[in-house]
Amino acid sequence: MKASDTLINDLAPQKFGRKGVIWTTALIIISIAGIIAYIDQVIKGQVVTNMNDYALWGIYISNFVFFVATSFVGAVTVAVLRLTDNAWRTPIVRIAEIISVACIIMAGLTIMIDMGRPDRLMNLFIHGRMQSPIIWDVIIIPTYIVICLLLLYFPLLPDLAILKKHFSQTHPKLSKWYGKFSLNWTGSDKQKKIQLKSIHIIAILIIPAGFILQTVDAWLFSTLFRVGWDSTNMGAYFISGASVAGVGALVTVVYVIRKANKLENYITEYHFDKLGKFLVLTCLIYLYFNINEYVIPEFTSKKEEVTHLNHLYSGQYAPLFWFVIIGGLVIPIIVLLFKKGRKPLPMFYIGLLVVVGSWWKRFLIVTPTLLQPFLPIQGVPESWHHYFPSIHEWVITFATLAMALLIITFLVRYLPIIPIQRTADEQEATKTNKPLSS
Amino acid sequence: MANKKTENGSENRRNFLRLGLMSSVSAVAGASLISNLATGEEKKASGEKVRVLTPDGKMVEVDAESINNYPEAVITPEESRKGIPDKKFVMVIDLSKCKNARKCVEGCQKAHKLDDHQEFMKVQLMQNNEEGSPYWLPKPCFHCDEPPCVTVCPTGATFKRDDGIVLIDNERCIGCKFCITSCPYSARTFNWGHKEKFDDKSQPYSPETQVPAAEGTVMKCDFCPDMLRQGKLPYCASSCPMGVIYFGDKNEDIVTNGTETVSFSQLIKDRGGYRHLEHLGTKPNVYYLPAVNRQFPVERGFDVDEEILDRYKDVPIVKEFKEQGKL
Amino acid sequence: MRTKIYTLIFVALAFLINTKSFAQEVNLKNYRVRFGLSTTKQADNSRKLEVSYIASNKKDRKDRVPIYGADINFYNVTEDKDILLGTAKTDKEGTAQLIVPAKQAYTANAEGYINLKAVFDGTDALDSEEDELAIKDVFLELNLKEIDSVKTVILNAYTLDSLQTKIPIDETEIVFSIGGMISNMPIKREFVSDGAFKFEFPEHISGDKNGNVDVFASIIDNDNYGNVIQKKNIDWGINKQITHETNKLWSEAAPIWMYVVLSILLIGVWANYAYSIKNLFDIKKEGKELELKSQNEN
Amino acid sequence: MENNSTNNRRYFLDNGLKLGLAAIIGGIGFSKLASKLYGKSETNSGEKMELMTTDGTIVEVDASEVVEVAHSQDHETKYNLREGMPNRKFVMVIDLAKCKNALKCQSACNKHHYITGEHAWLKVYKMQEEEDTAPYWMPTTCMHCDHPACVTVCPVDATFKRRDGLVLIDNDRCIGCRFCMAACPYSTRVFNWSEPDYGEASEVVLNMNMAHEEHNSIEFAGMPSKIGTVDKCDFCPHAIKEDKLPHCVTACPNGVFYFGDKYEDTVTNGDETLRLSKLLKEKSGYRLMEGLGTKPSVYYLPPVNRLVDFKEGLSEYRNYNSVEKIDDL
Amino acid sequence: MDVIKRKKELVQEFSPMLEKSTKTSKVWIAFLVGVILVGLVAFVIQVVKGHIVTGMRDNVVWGIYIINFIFFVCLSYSGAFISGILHFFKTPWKNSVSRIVEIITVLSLIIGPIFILLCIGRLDRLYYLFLYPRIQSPITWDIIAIMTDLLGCFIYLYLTFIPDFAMLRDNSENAPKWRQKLYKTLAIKYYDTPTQRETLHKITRTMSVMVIALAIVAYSVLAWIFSLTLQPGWNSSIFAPYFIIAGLYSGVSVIIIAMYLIRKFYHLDHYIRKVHFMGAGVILLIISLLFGYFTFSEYFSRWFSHKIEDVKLLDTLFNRYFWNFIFANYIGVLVPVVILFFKKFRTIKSVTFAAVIAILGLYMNRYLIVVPTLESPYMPIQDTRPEYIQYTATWIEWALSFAGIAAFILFFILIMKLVPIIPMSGIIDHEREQKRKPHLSNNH
Repeated sequence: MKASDTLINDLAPQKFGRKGVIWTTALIIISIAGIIAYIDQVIKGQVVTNMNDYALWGIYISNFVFFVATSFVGAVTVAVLRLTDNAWRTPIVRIAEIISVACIIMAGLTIMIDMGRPDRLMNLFIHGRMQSPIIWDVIIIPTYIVICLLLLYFPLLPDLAILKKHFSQTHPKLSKWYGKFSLNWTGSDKQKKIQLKSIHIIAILIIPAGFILQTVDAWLFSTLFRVGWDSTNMGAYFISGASVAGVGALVTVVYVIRKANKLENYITEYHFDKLGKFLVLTCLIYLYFNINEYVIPEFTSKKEEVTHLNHLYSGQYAPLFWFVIIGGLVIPIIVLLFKKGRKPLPMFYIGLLVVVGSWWKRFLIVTPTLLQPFLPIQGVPESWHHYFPSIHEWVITFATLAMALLIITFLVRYLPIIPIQRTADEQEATKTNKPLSS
Repeated sequence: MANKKTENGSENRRNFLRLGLMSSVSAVAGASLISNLATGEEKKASGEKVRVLTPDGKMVEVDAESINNYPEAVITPEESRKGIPDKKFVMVIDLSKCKNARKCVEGCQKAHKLDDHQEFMKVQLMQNNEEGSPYWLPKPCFHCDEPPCVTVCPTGATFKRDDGIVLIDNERCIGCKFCITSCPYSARTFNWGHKEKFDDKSQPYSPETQVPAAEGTVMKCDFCPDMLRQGKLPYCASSCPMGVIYFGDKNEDIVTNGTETVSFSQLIKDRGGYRHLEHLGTKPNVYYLPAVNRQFPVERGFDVDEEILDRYKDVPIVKEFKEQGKL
Repeated sequence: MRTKIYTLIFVALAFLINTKSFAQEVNLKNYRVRFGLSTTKQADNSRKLEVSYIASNKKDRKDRVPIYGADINFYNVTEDKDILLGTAKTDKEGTAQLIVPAKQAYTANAEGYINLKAVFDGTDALDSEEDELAIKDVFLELNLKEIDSVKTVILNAYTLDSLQTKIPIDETEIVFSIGGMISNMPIKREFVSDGAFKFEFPEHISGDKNGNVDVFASIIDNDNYGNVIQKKNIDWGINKQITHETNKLWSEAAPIWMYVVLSILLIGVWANYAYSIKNLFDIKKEGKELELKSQNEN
Repeated sequence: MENNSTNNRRYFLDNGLKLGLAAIIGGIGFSKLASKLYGKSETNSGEKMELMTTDGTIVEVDASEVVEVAHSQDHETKYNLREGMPNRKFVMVIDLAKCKNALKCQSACNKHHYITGEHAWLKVYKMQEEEDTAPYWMPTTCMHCDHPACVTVCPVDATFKRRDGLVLIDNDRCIGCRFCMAACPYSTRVFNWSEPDYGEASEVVLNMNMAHEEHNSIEFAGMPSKIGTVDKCDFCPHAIKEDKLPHCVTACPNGVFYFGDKYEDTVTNGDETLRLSKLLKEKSGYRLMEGLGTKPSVYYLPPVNRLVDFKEGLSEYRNYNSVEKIDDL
Repeated sequence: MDVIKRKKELVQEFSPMLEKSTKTSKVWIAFLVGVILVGLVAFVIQVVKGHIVTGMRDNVVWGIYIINFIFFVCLSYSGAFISGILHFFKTPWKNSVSRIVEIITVLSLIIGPIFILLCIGRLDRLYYLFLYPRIQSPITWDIIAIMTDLLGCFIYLYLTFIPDFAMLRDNSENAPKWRQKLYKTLAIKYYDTPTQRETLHKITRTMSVMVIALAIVAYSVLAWIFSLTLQPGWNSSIFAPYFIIAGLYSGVSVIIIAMYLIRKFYHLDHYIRKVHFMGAGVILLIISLLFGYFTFSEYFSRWFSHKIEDVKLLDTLFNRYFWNFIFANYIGVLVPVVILFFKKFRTIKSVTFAAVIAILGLYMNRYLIVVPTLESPYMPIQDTRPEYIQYTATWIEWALSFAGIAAFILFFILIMKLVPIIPMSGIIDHEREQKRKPHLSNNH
């Protein structure tokens, strides 16, 4: 019993320290700034952005694609690790689920920022056309949000019950909320059975849902004629890219939470090692898709493709492109292939690098293609030949990122970030040397 | 007037002379021909016969090669890989003049000793869209500046020369057919089976003539470099009765169809020249002039063999014509 | 060596032809024979005499048979005698050509006409043929000058009378053209009067790689002058940089990066193979030692 | 342009539409009235104008009143706006041999559609496929494709294809996702990044609003333009309906644009009326980017034996010309 | 010692399989040799008469030879891939399948390239590939990749065979002389000492990684032969991963079929157990889903963007090849998915059935990738000769194809006569492991 007490003490949500408060406040401030900027944008129109008739999608869409991609981590880690019954997943899965939830919610919100007429949102439902990939997106994103929430929620039930008990003395109010959310969880066999079955179903469901989400997202681009988008590869490319972004984000967040909540005993170097291997695998696959995506048009050298690729390889996007490829993929692969590179701190930096690289990668998918239309760009202001986001766009984008972090922070604050019940069970199991059934 | 004119249409002769005079190189080539004849050296046989009248009044059929001699015999394989120095050959095909007379196809087939069905030059009936007007498209090899066929060849059997011509060395071709699949213009053909004429070794093989062909190798239009070396037009251009095919050197900026010689750039500019499937980025060296104000209605082109006509049965306009009873 | 082989081939072929070729009895009455002489004064002042000797079927216009191997004699006809200029045989197209060198002096008649004659002496089967031509010897002076930085083509055309005074020619069509590989491109056609003409050289004429162009001035098939060609070479063309691309995917040498990638891949893989095989030998070595040891023990 | 062609131009569809439109509009007289009205209202307002009433008397009325009358006789409901005019299929033929970048088409289009901002609907491109082919001027309108990629991807059916060939935008429904812009390979669509700046020209705005009330906004694409929505060339259905040619066609001094009905097989540039099929056949008409399979309704005639030298257009060519503000029109 | 005794036991257990030949197997071998002979006759005809005897013509210049080539080579790569993974990750049930996989790998890598040779017009000039190599050509890449891969697979296969050869050498006193000698040479004095075992283990492991990497490269190069051309159906950046998945699909299916047949004819129920079929079934399910996904992506984006060339291709596919298309891309994917998805349906027989369907579907899929694309080029085919418009394989091509399959099976049987199909060393290793960590046993 003693062991489980320390366990609960260690893992129960704690109040933030000073750093935590500063962090939260900063996020809130950035978010508010973003909201103000957005209101300004609604009033003045998107003229406050630097988008134009050629670069008609800017970092809003890139950011949206990034969020969608990152949210894939839920599907990847949760489902794949859960179904393959990997023992090391326990302390990591919930963080992944939280990231997924935060990102997919923010993805749903950011896409609205890009809408010219957010007031007509309802038209999507009133006049929705099944033929349009956007409607597919409209359908799949809420679905995915719900699945993500459920996948987060179901395994939480036992923990919430524990927390209700745990906080019943110190924070009765909190305890009451936990109680409400725990749905009278007692841990009876019947409840357990239902819970396990539900988790299993959701875990299976989230894989196709995640795949469809990424694919639909890819089809937003690949169903169009534009050079650089019109590629049969896009769906698989996005899926592999999403795994990289998601796992990268996961590594980063895990490191921060481990540090902040002092969970070194639960999230050990062993976990980082495994995560590192996982990340390097995803990176390798993504690199492979990248090679295919760029080498084939380069080799067949169709006229428009060549111009487009030259822009990326040696034109104005070259620094960014090579940063994304080398910094976002090659360096992580090299570092993570070594055992020393899979220690927590280097992993954190690599994770950060991967996330930043992934973000810019989305920018490179969206913008250069738009600036390379079939008919030449003529008769428009010089500034329309290029695109770089305006202050408004940056503020709003950062605010969305801050909001995503805020959601994560909020969930970390109020939820046990490492499943208490399961950890306890596992400890029990290793003691008695019995295999644990999922 | 002291000079006497022969009766035969002076117009004809005038044209003939004009051309002769316009040509600087051919005069030299002609001279060499004479000398060859006089010495009677370097004679080879081939299947082709020419009918002449001897001074003793006999009509004699002699082997063409025995009284004709191409200088390609002295072209070394290295030279044939390099090309004619400082040239860049282009062809311009005026679609408004083509009436599917198929003389280019026949001329080409005869010169390259091709079978009836093996065509380096194909005349295709094209219709870009349902409303678009149908037109006859003579289609040689495009001798692209970014030739996908050359890129994929594993042995360098097909190669691009400095003068822009893409040739095949059938002594090096291993017959993997990759070049055929990579050519977006379907310009290449394959020697599927064995034929007797492949054994005729009387003429030494050169990539510039592609004669004799070899079984299991790839062939295609070659812009007739053997003729170019003599300063003459490729066979398709010289045999076209309508003057559809202009040929020349892009560096010189001069193209000719045999009867008129014009500036290449001016012709392209005035007549809206374009290249086929430009967006593939292959950069062909064959330009087309759109079929604007065409000289013959497209129906005139159906005045060919029933069998050839049958090729175009899938083109929508042919079906339409058939319904209207025009065919 | 080569010629030897060719002679051999020729001998063999001559035999073949003899057996294969066959004489065909034709009724020559159905054929009308055309025998025509023309002359061209070439740029180096040599004169080309050409005879076209073709029999064509009276009924079938397409049936034209050139007379091959007929001996044609070319004469300069003077009042008293015919001076033989040379002899040539007709080729398979039925043309016989004779190039008379520039130094050949012709005798002209009082009006300044040179009378030229081509004669085929005739055989048992073919009648003798003869064609005569009277032309004046024209001199084309082609000058290419930049006048006030305008590239100008200047032409003077004249004949010489017996006193060697220049008499400008009149109302004669002169064609100016640019030399081309296959055929020359006309740039100007003009009826020249008073024997002189000048015009501005057109822009955008490409030359060879050094920008040199051949400019031709020619009189074509004129009743009085026959054919006359004059040419000058000048660097008025656009100096084109002819570049040949290397290290492209289609060129002989591959792009450098391709060599690099391939070598890295191959070296990496094959090194590993070598390493594995080396280790196999190590295993074998150890096993051998083991065997030796056990043998020794036994 | 020459006066004698005005009638011709305005009533180009007369023959074809006799049965259809004559019945709809209720007499040629009224159509004349409406067209005159329209012609006037854009240039001046508050002015008296002469009109012939249905009983044959000439009256002088204020322009604004006339609009009221026209409005009361709403004839736009006579055909379904989303279905299009019955038994029509509109096509345009652009003769590149005639274009010299005079840009009259563009300014007329800007003027009549009250286009402001940076990107005109109709653009004249300086084109050259590659080094060795000749440069030429290429006016582009919306291609009104028969396989419109933009319509396929619209999530809310704001842009739609009518049976008469027109691809239009309902800017009351557009949510501004710009997916259609990304989908269009011809870069023909523009976005209202900010509230359209019509300037101080209140009269213009007034007219526009009246016109908007008079006609359905779908027919009057972009009148008024709305912030955060997409606009593009609409083939001027408001004009077609009244037997008139689109503004670019009438404005072109060289007769570059031919407009007409494919079923009728006639096109006209105002001066000459030709058989569409014959024109395309003789002049070897083609469509832009045929390989994409979009099947445009706009045909181009290649720039062969040009009437005007390419260079003449260079004097008008600017890298960028802001669309004139309404005030300046 | 315990281990030595166990080794003896194992050799005794497997030796009947190696030595005895039943009547059925003799008939079977005779039949296979017969098929191969027919193939040889066909080959001679083709060499004498030229490619005119095949159904290939100027438009469809690549026929079922190339399809067989892709099929076998993909099979081989996937074998390499799978066995590399089995070794590298020390998968528990590698013992039962790893040798099957390795044999498949090497055999199909030998037979596959033969088909490309059949497709080459001038076999006599094959050495030109080395005389005048152009490394820009994907064919050159492919040749390099295949040769490298072949050698790598040979080395790798040999490495895994060594301990077994050693065991056979030590325990085959009764075997014929040539056999003893063969085993002795092949065992290269391997005595299973700890250092030897260590070295062998180390190089086997690096080779397994190398083989995985090579397989991926070789797959991509193979796919690039198609996707680096401009042909509408081929020029697609998805091809390389698509080929990998397709290869794995065929690989796993062939392994399942081989497992089934071997289990049936050699009565190896003890080693190849139901659990292996179930595992392979789940893997096949996942791969079939992925394969379905890639196929869908490939055709969907073509269909959605309806470019003219793509539409032409899809028209061909949906008209002339309608049933082939349905079979290849619907039945060939969906039937295995349905069978394998539900636990109830997963029996040994049904898993094998699913594998058979998958193989057939995949072969048809390859056919549809190669032939219809060549039948709908950019320039319309305007020809009157039907054989130039449409491709139909002639009996020569079929005879050679079946000869290839027969050769594959025959060699498989012959190899099985040489070494036991279940790696004995693996069993020993496994038992050794078990002793050390007994609790792990109940998992497998």
